[in-house]
Amino acid sequence: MEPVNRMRVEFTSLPANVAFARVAAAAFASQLDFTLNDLEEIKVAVSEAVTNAIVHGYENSAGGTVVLAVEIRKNTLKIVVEDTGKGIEDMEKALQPAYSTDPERMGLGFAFMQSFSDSLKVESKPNAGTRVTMTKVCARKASSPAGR
Amino acid sequence: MEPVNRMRVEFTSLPANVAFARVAAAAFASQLDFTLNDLEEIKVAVSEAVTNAIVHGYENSAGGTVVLAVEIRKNTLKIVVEDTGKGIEDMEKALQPAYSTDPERMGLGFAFMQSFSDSLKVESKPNAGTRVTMTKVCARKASSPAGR
Amino acid sequence: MELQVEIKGGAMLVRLAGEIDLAVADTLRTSLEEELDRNPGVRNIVINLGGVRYIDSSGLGVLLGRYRRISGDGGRMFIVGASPQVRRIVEMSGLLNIMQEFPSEADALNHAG
Amino acid sequence: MELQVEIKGGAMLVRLAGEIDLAVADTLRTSLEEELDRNPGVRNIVINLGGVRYIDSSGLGVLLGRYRRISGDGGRMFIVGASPQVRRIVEMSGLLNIMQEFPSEADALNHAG
Ligand SMILES: Nc1ncnc2c1ncn2[C@@H]1O[C@H](COP(=O)(O)OP(=O)(O)O)[C@@H](O)[C@H]1O
Ligand SMILES: Nc1ncnc2c1ncn2[C@@H]1O[C@H](COP(=O)(O)OP(=O)(O)O)[C@@H](O)[C@H]1O
Repeated sequence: MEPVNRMRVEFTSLPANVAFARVAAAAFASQLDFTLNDLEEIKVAVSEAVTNAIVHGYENSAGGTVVLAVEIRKNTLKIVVEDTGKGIEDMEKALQPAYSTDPERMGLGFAFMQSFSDSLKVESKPNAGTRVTMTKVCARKASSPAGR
Repeated sequence: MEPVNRMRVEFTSLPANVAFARVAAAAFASQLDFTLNDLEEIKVAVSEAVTNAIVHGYENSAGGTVVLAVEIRKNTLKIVVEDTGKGIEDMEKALQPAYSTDPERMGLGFAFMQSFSDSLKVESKPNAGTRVTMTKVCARKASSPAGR
Repeated sequence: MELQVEIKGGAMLVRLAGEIDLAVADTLRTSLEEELDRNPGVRNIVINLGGVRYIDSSGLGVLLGRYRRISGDGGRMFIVGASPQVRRIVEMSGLLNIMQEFPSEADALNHAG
Repeated sequence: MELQVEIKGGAMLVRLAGEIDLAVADTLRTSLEEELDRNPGVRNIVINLGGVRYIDSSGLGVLLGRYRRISGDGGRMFIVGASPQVRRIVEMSGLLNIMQEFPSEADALNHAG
């Protein structure tokens, strides 16, 4: 059996929880021997995905629940951010840098997620929700699970 | 409707996750205007409860899941730590300071949880699990949810 | 987030600190818009990011929006004090293509004032 | 966690740093036991908590266990360098009733060596 360490957190779709989500993800990720720079990138990638869930998925209403699931398997971190909000109509456009359906936003969320992870997968269904999956490999050898 | 901000995180019963849990709880709690000393106390209280779930509830096996749920309602923080492990046989003894069923431990977990929270409730059923509920009131006026 | 605004001749000096994300984007946007409304003489903006520990696209979007407002009248935006990590995000966003970076507030104000 | 051990005459000086919780309790316990096994001349232990940012009952339990081992032969344990927050936890645990606190490593070693 391959040992896997998992966490899954659900939280209210409030802007103040973006900071909570990135700190939680980075605290969990720090069990691998990531560099400080890697941890910063993880924070930004998680913030962008969670921000999208709140702003686009739930259209800034505080009535939704965002899910952040993080998994460590060997030296690979897997991050999933999920909402059950309005979903993405045109996936191809959404993934283009500088494209946004909101004139006040930059359209760089997915570009940052892509740059800061080793793989990015976006699944979405209009009126059902969106799931973003990112992986990031830790280049340095992982310390033992108890070793920090 | 009273606005409530909630998070609920489930994670593998691994010792390395004790640090993750206390950081996550403190990051969420920091949306209230707690002092640094209060946040330290919250960290210790959460660590003790999560440690108990891992060490006693799941008897150090990594096959269990620990739940940490935190809720902010006005200026009150509510923390719940739950396991579905072996449960507490003798609650009265368990809550006594310096009592431990493990000779290597100090028996101070519940004493710390009590000192560092405003209320502590322990519910347990042998072979079903244990739920610890703590509350802590933030003395300073809460900042607005978006105001940090 | 902490925000300090000073008017220096034709320039507005904005000192930002803390974490600039979705939670503070609205507050920051509104504050900057109000300052620009109150000070119609402002042509250029200098943003000092010296105290910023974290920024992401929500924060950068607020800066870009204010740049758009002043650039309509020929105004420019200048950036100083970004830490290496913040600078990297700003650079990746493309903002450094339209906003010049200076080593110090004084240098930036020399060009902006 | 970081751990440094030095033998100074009849005393073992243990410098601890980082976060001392369940994740490192076993490692810490085993290391200290091995050092005591290897150095039968050690009578007293000085614990320098200067670098400790966090400790809870899992960490304090390891210290208490080693105290029990040496106190059987009349040995004592001394504590130095605890930050105010760490000191508060140590005090609440009752360990300060059985372990004397000193302002510096040198002072403690003077009594322990
Ligand atoms: N979770 C989501 N739910 C619904 N739509 C989304 C979601 N995430 C992204 N989108 C859509 O994809 C577009 C591009 O996203 P992104 O690159 O992050 O830029 P931005 O957030 O700045 O608009 C968004 O403008 C939005 O229309
Ligand atoms: N989650 C739990 N599941 C089962 N037993 C528990 C749990 N939490 C506490 N206990 C029991 O209560 C006792 C006292 O707990 P505590 O005061 O935290 O001291 P310690 O953890 O040092 O033993 C434990 O020794 C254990 O027998």
